[in-house]
Amino acid sequence: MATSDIQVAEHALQHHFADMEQQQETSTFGMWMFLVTEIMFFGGLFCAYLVYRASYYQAFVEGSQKMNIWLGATNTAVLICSSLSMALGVRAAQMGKPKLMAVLLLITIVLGCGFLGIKAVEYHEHWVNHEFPGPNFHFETGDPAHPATDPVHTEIYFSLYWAMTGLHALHMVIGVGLVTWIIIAGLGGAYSRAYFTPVENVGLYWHFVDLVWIYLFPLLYLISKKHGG
Amino acid sequence: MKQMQEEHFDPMSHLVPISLYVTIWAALMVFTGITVFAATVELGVFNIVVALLIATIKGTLVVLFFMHLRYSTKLTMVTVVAAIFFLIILFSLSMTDYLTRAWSTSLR
Amino acid sequence: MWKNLPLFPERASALAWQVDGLYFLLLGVSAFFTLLIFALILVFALKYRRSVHPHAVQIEGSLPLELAWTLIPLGICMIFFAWGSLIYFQEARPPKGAMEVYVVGKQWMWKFEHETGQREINQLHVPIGRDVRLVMSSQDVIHDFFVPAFRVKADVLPGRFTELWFRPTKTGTYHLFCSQYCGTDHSRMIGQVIVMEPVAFQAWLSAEGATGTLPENGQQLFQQLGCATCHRFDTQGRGPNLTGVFGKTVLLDDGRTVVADENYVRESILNPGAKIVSGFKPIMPSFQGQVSEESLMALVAYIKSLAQPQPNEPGGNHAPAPEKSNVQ
Amino acid sequence: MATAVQTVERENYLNSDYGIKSWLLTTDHKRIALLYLVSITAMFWIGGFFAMLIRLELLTPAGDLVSSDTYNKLFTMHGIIMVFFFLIPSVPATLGNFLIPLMVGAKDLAFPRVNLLSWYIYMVGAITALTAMVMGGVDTGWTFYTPFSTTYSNTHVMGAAIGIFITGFSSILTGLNFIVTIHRMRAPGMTWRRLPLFCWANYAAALIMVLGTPVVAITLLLVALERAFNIGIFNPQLGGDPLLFQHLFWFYSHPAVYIMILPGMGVINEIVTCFSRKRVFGYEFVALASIAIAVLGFLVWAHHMFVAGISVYAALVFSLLSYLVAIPSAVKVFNWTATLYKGSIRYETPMLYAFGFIGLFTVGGLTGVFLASLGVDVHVHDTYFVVAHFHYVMVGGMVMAYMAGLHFWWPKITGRMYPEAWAKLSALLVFVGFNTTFLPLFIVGYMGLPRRYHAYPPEFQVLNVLSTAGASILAVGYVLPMIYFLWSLRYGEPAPPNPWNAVGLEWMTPSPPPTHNFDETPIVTWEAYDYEHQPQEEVTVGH
Repeated sequence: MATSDIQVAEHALQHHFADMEQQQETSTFGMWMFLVTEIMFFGGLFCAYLVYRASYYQAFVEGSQKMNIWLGATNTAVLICSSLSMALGVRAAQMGKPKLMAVLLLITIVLGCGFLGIKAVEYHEHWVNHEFPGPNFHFETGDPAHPATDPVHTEIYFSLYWAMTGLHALHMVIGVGLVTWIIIAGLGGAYSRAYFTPVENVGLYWHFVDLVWIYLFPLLYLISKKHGG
Repeated sequence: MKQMQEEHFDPMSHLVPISLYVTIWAALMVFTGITVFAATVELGVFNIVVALLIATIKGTLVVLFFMHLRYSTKLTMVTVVAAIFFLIILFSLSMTDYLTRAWSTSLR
Repeated sequence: MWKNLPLFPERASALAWQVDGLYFLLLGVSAFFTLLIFALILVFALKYRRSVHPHAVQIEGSLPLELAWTLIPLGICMIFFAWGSLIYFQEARPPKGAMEVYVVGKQWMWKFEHETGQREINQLHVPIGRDVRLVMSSQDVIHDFFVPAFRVKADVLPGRFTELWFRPTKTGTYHLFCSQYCGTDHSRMIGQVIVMEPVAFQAWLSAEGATGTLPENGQQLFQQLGCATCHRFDTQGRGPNLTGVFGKTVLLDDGRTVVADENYVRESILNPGAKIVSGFKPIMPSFQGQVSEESLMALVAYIKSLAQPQPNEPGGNHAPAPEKSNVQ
Repeated sequence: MATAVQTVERENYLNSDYGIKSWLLTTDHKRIALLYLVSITAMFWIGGFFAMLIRLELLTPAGDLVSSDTYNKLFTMHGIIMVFFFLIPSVPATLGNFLIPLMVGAKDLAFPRVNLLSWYIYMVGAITALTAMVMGGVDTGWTFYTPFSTTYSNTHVMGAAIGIFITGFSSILTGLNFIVTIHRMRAPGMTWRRLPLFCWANYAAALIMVLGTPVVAITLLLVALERAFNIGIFNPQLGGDPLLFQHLFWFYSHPAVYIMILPGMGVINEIVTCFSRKRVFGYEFVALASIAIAVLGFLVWAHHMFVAGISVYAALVFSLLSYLVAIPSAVKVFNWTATLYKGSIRYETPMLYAFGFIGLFTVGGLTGVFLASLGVDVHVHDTYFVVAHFHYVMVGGMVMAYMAGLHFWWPKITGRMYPEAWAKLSALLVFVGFNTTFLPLFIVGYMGLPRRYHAYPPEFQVLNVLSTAGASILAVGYVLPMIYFLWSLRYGEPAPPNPWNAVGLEWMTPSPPPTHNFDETPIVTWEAYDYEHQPQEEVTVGH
């Protein structure tokens, strides 16, 4: 280990930890605990989705058939790619290569913004179609042969759709901010082979946000594609 | 054995080879393709089963490899399992109400 | 003295004794354990006080004791559980043939309508000894129908019917409370349940008078709202024939089945597309916002009357015999 | 040692640094604990003031002191402040924050800056909620039941909901910090089996904070969104189900009562063992009972909904599970009582409070069994019986334990002794006042008076007057400690490091402890509550 590494590490060791190992394991464990709270946070929304889908099946089917499955799939792919570049970025930090890390994390940011952009396109589409819950909500299946059977509960589908994807998008925005911070700190020499915990934790966060989308995508877009038509 | 010791002392121990990351990434992309394709085929109740099964496989891959759970301490693993456990409690006990409400209507 | 300071609620329903019985058991067991703990604390605190017992004797614990005070309370609790559940199941299952009263809760009053058409506000007259089933819904927020003397209580929800039943066993006037907080005048959303001798109750009914029974009013609405153009009493209608449907299991379009109870009828009026009967098209318009809670109840009562074994009694001439209608 | 304390002012966490900045930017868990202590004490008095107004209003049946709208706001704000801003942070954020690092032999919590952040979040949440109250108040009840809260109430529901939402994150961060600290920061030799039960109890409470709070946070966020955008996830007029709100709300808010009571139970373990000079009876069972309560507590929430229109079968399941959570609580009570057996008991103030706790918690817990019982719950649900029950657990249990803990660790926290005679008097007043206030309410409740009633039928008046009389005694019982604690800061006798001759790492530090807690990391070689090997006498400080 290079001496500069050790200096960075000593600088980063907080007074109440015995050594770097304890500090690193502690913060990673803390990050996991935080992700547990995030799981429960999204869990409340997933629970609402589950309950209402079980109760108003047909309305949810009609609502989800308005989703643009191709944009959704593209976004899934974009997020998976961003997770790869994030994982590689953390790896670069582990190896003590801040410049490589910065490049990889920059790719992550670009992909993350790409995701948000595509999401914005979808949001815009729903917005102009009056598929935003509230007083202006109006729902048509788009197929005159099959008029909307239960628009009241389709509105609930859209309420949950906006709440779940909106909360997810908010997490993405926060994630982009965090990764930016990591890049700046990393280029400033904050991390080394001996100390890269913040990089690792932001990575965990990013992958978690990816994970949420991995479930949102099938639940909101896919599972009713071929039903009830 | 040597690796075990290193894992304890060196933070670089879970330096996962790039090839593994790329493999996981490829698997995730393939599964995404499969799940989108499966959604366009009429499978009845199996549409949802397939979609959630694939999502769970993808999620597991992300957690195990991208998030390094496979190389983490037992404590971290227990933490993840506990979160899933309480999530299932939230879902299942809520559903005991919604799924059995229809049983208890009194008939005239 | 006790008249001015009552310490126990009156008991005026068939179920009240059961609830009180369990309550007394709970009270007895609780009193026993409370006194036991208090006595033990007191005795130990005095007997082993520092001045007379300067050196503590260290005791690690005792597995048999731990098991005892885990398993014994568990066993006692299971008795409570079984008894409490039995009572709850009786409360949840109104007996057949109960007299029905429709209840609407709104901020901040109770509105009642008897099957025979009499309407009341904040007062409910019922005969002694007869099972009474309330079908309740709320026009705004959640309310709760609570008669302490009957030991019954049920939330009254907007958007859905809930039910509650009791059999009064003692004449008198009893408190009716709203016990789910519902806004400004929550504490004034109170009323009386008046239990009368059957003869007196009949006299009250006829003195009160009514413009048509509830099913009759419902039938009128059924015509006015145009329901009858599609829901005809033959197999030619664009909507299902509703004769004899109430209480039966209905096969839906998507293969599921549903029991046609009060809530199903309600949902079918307000949100017809949600559960389409097999073989019919989702063409019925929603009546959301067009029918009041009271009208809904009249319609439900009418549709219910179409399934009664004695035809011509409420509905008049064109309710045919129910048996024939099941052909389709 | 004892003389050294009096003569040389040793450097400690209080005098190591001065100035407002040294407090507002501190990362020392002990200073943050004091910040919390000041904040939650303020909230306690605001909530208590509302409580007094409620009791005064209920003196007469007519509802003539305040208008019904005002009354509705009073009990709502009393509930919100006491539950979210006093009871939930009380023991964990003050005593837990102060003591857990000391008890496990650490220099600080795992994340000191997160700890400070959690206090700031708490303050932002509290100020948001208080602003909503000053602007005109909230009248939904602390439970925010929909559709009243989403559609019908025209008070400041948004402000209050957002205040609670924000404070939720402070609770989450505190819980997270405790869990990580107890897992990762224990001193060498401090195994799980040697861990003080106070830490076990706070660990269990922290589990609930981390797992439950996010759910109520998202639920209240949805309520706020419903009000803002007129959407209907919980509004039946727009197709939603109000019962889903209740499910999600109680998924957190039932376990939340265990967040409140578990740390209180932890305090009682420390005090009962110390003043009977005994190790706790059945250490493993008490420790595991804490975890069992935390886990089982998540399985019982719908017992708040037995008359709400849920499925009969779901009610059955939840009733059965509710009985199960009563068992570990009973185990704890029996174990504390057994700990007294053949002890060597001293009646110091903390011990008096602890006796009070055990007794009142027993009553509160047993009346909880009434509520788990379906048939009886239908009658007493939403009546004063429920009010009496949860005040027995929350005030009779939790606040008693909090007072016990404050007295017990006051010498450690401040380095001063409190006046023992006054403290004993206040303990007595609290016990008597509390029972006079809430015992009559059980009777009122079984007679059928619903809760949240501004006016009530006249036959309930006598018992209500009795209750209000009790409340005034209770108020005196709470004002007294406030006065003598403040007095003791200046005039109290300097406290020795270990005034109670207790075991536990926190007593091995000077009073008050130095900023870094331990000069060198302690190595633990003894069991928890090892009073057998603790020298017996030479402890007559303070009286």
